[in-house]
Amino acid sequence: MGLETAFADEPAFVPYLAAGDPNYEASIEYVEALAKGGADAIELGLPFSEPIAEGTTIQNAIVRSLESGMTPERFLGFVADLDVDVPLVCMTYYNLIYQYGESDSETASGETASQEGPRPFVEKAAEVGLEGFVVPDLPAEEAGPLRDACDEFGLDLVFIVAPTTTEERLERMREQVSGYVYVQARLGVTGARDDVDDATEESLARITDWDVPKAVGFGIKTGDHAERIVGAGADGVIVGSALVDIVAEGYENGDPTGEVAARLEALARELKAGALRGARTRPQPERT
Amino acid sequence: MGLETAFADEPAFVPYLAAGDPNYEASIEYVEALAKGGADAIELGLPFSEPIAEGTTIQNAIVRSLESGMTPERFLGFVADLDVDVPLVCMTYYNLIYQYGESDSETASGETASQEGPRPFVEKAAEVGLEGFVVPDLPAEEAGPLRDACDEFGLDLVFIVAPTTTEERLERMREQVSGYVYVQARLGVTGARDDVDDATEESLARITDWDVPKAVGFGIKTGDHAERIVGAGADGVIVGSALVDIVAEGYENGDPTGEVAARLEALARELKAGALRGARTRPQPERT
Amino acid sequence: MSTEDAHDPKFGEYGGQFVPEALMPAIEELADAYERYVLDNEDGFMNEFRSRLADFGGRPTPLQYADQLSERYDTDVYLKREDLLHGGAHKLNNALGQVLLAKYMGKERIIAETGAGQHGTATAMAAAHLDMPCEIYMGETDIARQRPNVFRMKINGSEVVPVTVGRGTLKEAISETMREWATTVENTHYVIGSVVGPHPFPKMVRDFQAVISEEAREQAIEKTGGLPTDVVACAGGGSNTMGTFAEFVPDEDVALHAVEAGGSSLQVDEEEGVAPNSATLSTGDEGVLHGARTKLLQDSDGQIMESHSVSAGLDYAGVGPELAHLVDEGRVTPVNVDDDLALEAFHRLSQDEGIIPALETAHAFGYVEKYHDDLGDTVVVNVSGRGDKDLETVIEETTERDLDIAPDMSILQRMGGGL
Amino acid sequence: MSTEDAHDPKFGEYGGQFVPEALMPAIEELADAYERYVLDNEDGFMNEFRSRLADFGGRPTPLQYADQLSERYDTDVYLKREDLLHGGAHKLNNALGQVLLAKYMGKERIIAETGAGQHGTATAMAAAHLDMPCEIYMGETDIARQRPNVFRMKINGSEVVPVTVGRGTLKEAISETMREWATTVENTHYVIGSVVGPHPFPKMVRDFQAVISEEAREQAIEKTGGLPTDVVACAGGGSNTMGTFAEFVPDEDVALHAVEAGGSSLQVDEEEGVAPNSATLSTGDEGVLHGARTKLLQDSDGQIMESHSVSAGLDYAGVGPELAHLVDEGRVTPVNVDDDLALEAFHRLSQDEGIIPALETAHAFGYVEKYHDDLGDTVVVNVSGRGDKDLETVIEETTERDLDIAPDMSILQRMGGGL
Ligand SMILES: Cc1ncc(COP(=O)(O)O)c(C=O)c1O
Ligand SMILES: Cc1ncc(COP(=O)(O)O)c(C=O)c1O
Repeated sequence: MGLETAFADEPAFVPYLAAGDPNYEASIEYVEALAKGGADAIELGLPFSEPIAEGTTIQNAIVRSLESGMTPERFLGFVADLDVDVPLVCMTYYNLIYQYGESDSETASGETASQEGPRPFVEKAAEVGLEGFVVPDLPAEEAGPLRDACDEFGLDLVFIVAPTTTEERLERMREQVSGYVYVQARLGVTGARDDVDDATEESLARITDWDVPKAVGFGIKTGDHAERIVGAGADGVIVGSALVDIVAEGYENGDPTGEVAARLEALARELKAGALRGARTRPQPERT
Repeated sequence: MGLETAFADEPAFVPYLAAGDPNYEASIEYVEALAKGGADAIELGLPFSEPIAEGTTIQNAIVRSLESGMTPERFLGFVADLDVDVPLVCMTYYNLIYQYGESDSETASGETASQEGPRPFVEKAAEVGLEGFVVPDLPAEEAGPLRDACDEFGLDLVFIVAPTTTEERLERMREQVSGYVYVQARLGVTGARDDVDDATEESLARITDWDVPKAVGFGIKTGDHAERIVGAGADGVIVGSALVDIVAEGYENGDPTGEVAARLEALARELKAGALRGARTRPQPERT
Repeated sequence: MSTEDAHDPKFGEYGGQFVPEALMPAIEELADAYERYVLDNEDGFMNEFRSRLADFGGRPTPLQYADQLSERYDTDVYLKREDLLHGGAHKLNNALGQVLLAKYMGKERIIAETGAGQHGTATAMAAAHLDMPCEIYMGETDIARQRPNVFRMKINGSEVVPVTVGRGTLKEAISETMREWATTVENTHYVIGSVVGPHPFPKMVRDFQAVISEEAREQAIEKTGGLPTDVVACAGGGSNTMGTFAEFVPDEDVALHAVEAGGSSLQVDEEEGVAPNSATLSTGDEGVLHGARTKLLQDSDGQIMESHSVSAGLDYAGVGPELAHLVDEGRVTPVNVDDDLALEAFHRLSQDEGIIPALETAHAFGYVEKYHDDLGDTVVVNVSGRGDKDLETVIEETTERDLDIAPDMSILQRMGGGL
Repeated sequence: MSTEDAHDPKFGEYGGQFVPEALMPAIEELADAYERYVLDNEDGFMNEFRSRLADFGGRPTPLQYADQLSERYDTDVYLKREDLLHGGAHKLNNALGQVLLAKYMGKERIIAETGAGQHGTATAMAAAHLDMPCEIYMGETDIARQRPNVFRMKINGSEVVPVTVGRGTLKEAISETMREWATTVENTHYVIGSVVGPHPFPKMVRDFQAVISEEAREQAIEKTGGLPTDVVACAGGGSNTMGTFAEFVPDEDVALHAVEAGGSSLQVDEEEGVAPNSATLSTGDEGVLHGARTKLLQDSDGQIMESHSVSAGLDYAGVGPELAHLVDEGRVTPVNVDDDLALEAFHRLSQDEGIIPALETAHAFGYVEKYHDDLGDTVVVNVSGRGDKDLETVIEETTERDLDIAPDMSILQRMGGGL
């Protein structure tokens, strides 16, 4: 299938949730609700104990997920259990991918790490039907082994372009990116914001001639944001914290899973609608 | 009269009390009780805020006396008020004697100190009938001005010989001492003890040929102590803390002044009796 | 400084730059500044740095012959007195270097993480000295156990930002500072506190700290006529370790001992994700954390464990990549010392030598106590810091343990209250 | 060292030996030892002393140019960094000298008094270093307000003996230590903590501390090409003052400023016998205390007053006799700084220069702040100690006063507890 297909016909809405937040069953329902709400692809967070690129909202989601017992192994089962027919992307940190091949050996034993690297995890990811990876702490310079494994198993590797990314680094990413490029709308970490940053348009302008879809994320919260961003030329919007907020609130209030799922679906619809509105305010993006 | 007369006929008993402990009136009664009990001379403490030669017992007496309002001026009145016919010695620290001449000028004013030194206080002391001084923080080297004033007004200046005093310093003291020499029975500060120190005999031996009476103090508590010390060759015993203990106990228990005075008188009798017994165990001290 | 290629972000398989894209330009800019100012002394940077280290920091620090310990172990023990550096630990060497570098780079603001609070206080002092606004991120657990250092940072005019995630120790504080950096990267420099993090931090911090071994090596030759047989330093992140070892690395005959915190046990609790120690070099395995590939305390999934040590400054699940590399190469011997032994060593140095060491430092002396038979005849131990910050912890932990060597503290308990 | 007659126990009309007879032989023995070992370097005493001061103590301490203060006052301000000495104050110069001297004299035991606890900790460190049993007398009030230092003394293996007489501050502690000395004089040396007490203490302590001005004078010449116009030091007993001034006394053009604690007011309460300050040089008059004739805070009867200062180390009703003499001679100018100004200066130095000074030291900077217009163009200020010991006091006193310059401490209050 390939991640690019998600952006083929119209601006894509790409939601993020941490898998297993706040528990396995509810999380399955929530992800499926996003699909029903119009998601074109879904980023599923595999929680890592040191999520250095996340703001408080997603950090807390990760803590809930870890506490409910999420592990890389269960994550793969989670993906397999999902009943959605949009492409799924694994968003996680490199150490988990890297350690997966090690998972049977005693750690804390002083043994030399195996040289397998990311390959075993990518292989399993392909088996359960994941389409790609976003790894925020893996810059292009260090991505070789993961890129190779993804190629081997037919998965995409998404890179993040930041407002501060230099031209030189853009080139390095362009060579390696596939699926879509994740345009970071502002500096900082993930988290819902009340406005849209000007940096977005500038960033989009810098990569306008890239031949992968451009999805913008970081801080998008409402349909209006989505509209503005697509209007500015994005091929899609990535929304995480605003959705995670709904999960967190439901969890704190002890709301029934079905109700929370319905709220997620509703926000998904709003965001997707916003993206579609945005598409009308500008010439349809062209594939080169 | 002269302090030496107190030692003339038989071993002398010389008690110490802090004047004004725990208050003016009671203290008058206590001192008079000591005279009745057989004191041959009395050391009256004029309390100084930094009594560096005193142990806890006398420190506390000094605090009580200061808190009850004792001052150098009142001390002179106290001496005048006493109805006793034994010689009285003022035991105090040099700063009080030294400052007396200054007492009218503003202190804390940065004025240069007057050059009068100890003379004004000695003059007043003579007027009220004091016979001499013991000043524990005034060694022979610094005693010149006080010695001169004492000579002028006919008072004695007692020096303390310690177990550690060198031969050279003994000579210096011998030149200046008058009234009696205070033989410190042990190292340290004042305070009642349960034994008699061997240092006493050694100290006495070193000054056996001095032509002033030798009174031993520091730690003497019972008639038996007094007996041993006089037996060892002393011309008299000085007893402070053991008596002050009685004052302190009476004060703490709120005992009637008369009762406390009776106890002081009783201990004085015991000590005097001990001294007399001691005299029988050795050849009568000879005046040279 | 060192013969390796300054451009290479790796030490063997360790090191690298595993950071969010938003930070990449900043660390590239930093790598560039490191090469220009630190390695090539552009604009006389290193001259100013060394001169401020001397006048403000109090360098050189002495290499002191330890009379009592030498007698006790029947070997010549020399103490490298980093505890005398301004602020009370080796940390200022690095903090001053980085804050000054930030100034040369035109940055307007400093952020830093801190564990024991020593790096935080050093950074706060350097920032005050060089007139830079400064914010320090510190885990809540560490705030509670290193209060005097929190006061000091505030008094030096820094903000102290409590980090409440996780167990609230150094690991969380670093993560949080990286997040903050990602938000403010354009005008802000992140003064990392040890030889950890993405390139160029491990090299740069080592170079700032290498003044320790530069001096110690010269002083040892001057005092003993030759090189020491052994050099001992405690290792948390590894900055005092690398600083103490750096100039001795080429001296193959000098044995280098990195002493980690053995905590209460070397056994890990996989279920809880807790290692009751911080013995990363001895027991950890390879992984990626805080921007670098290095040895880590992690569970079989790759989740980072909560480490533990009685000394907050060693309490870290990672370690400098260069140190991991030197251990794999066999050049550095990793050893560890548990909480009890460290506390005993704390009291021994205090009573026998009149130097109250930091609890971190005490680990190095615990090692010498236990293994002095294996050491040669001239041992240099780095006194990485002083123990004023640890008094409260020491009293608590000593009372719990009832160590023979500990003084009777009842005068203070009688008088009630905390420190 | 100095040109005066070392045998003369007097400085003009001040000084002398006003002690109980039992102590006279000890101070004569000490005077003899002072002449032989300190003045005549018998058995290489001074060489060993200087070498231990360097290696154990961390000498020389830097003379640092203060960037921010120099700009603020538009004059060159140099800081003599005694805060970097081992233990955190100039006190070690003297403590190490005396404990070493006691060893040369064959004494087996050390006693000392302490006010701020700085002299006590310095003595405890020196005693541990030189393997001498040690007991420290400290007033109960001071124990309560300088707790970290009490811990440090205990941890260094010294006994701390609480003095409960009077207000329980330095004055009482000195009296009590003198009493203890009188009891154990044969095998015990009393390490007095400042240039006070009977001869030879004022001269000997000054000579041990004179290393400060020896270095500072040389460093000033090296850094500025000449002598400073002004030298400023705080004065409690006067040991850092005399140490900082000693070598400059013959340089008649160098103005010497001794900054005393003005406390809350210069007015005394005769009724209560309390001076709410410790401004002995400015407001005291001549008398005899603790073995010497000197300037004192006393009432019209000659009773010694309770002094007061926010800084325990300046809180003393007497002052060194040599300083009193130099003031009468016009060579030293006595000035004073009140609690508020000292606290402000504490925060200013911390925030502007990255140096947290002792509260004692802060008085010297309070003076420079207030009177910088009267100072010349090169001012040397002695940073007599660091402020770690004062954090608790500073927080309390700052909160009470609501000073503009103080940082917001709420993060710590929120977290509760003491230091
Ligand atoms: C005194 C001291 N020593 C050692 C360390 C450990 O750090 P590193 O291993 O980076 O030197 C610390 C950290 O806070 C410290 O304060
Ligand atoms: C840091 C510091 N400075 C100054 C003083 C005052 O003492 P002196 O006047 O003897 O130097 C003290 C006394 O404790 C002190 O600790």
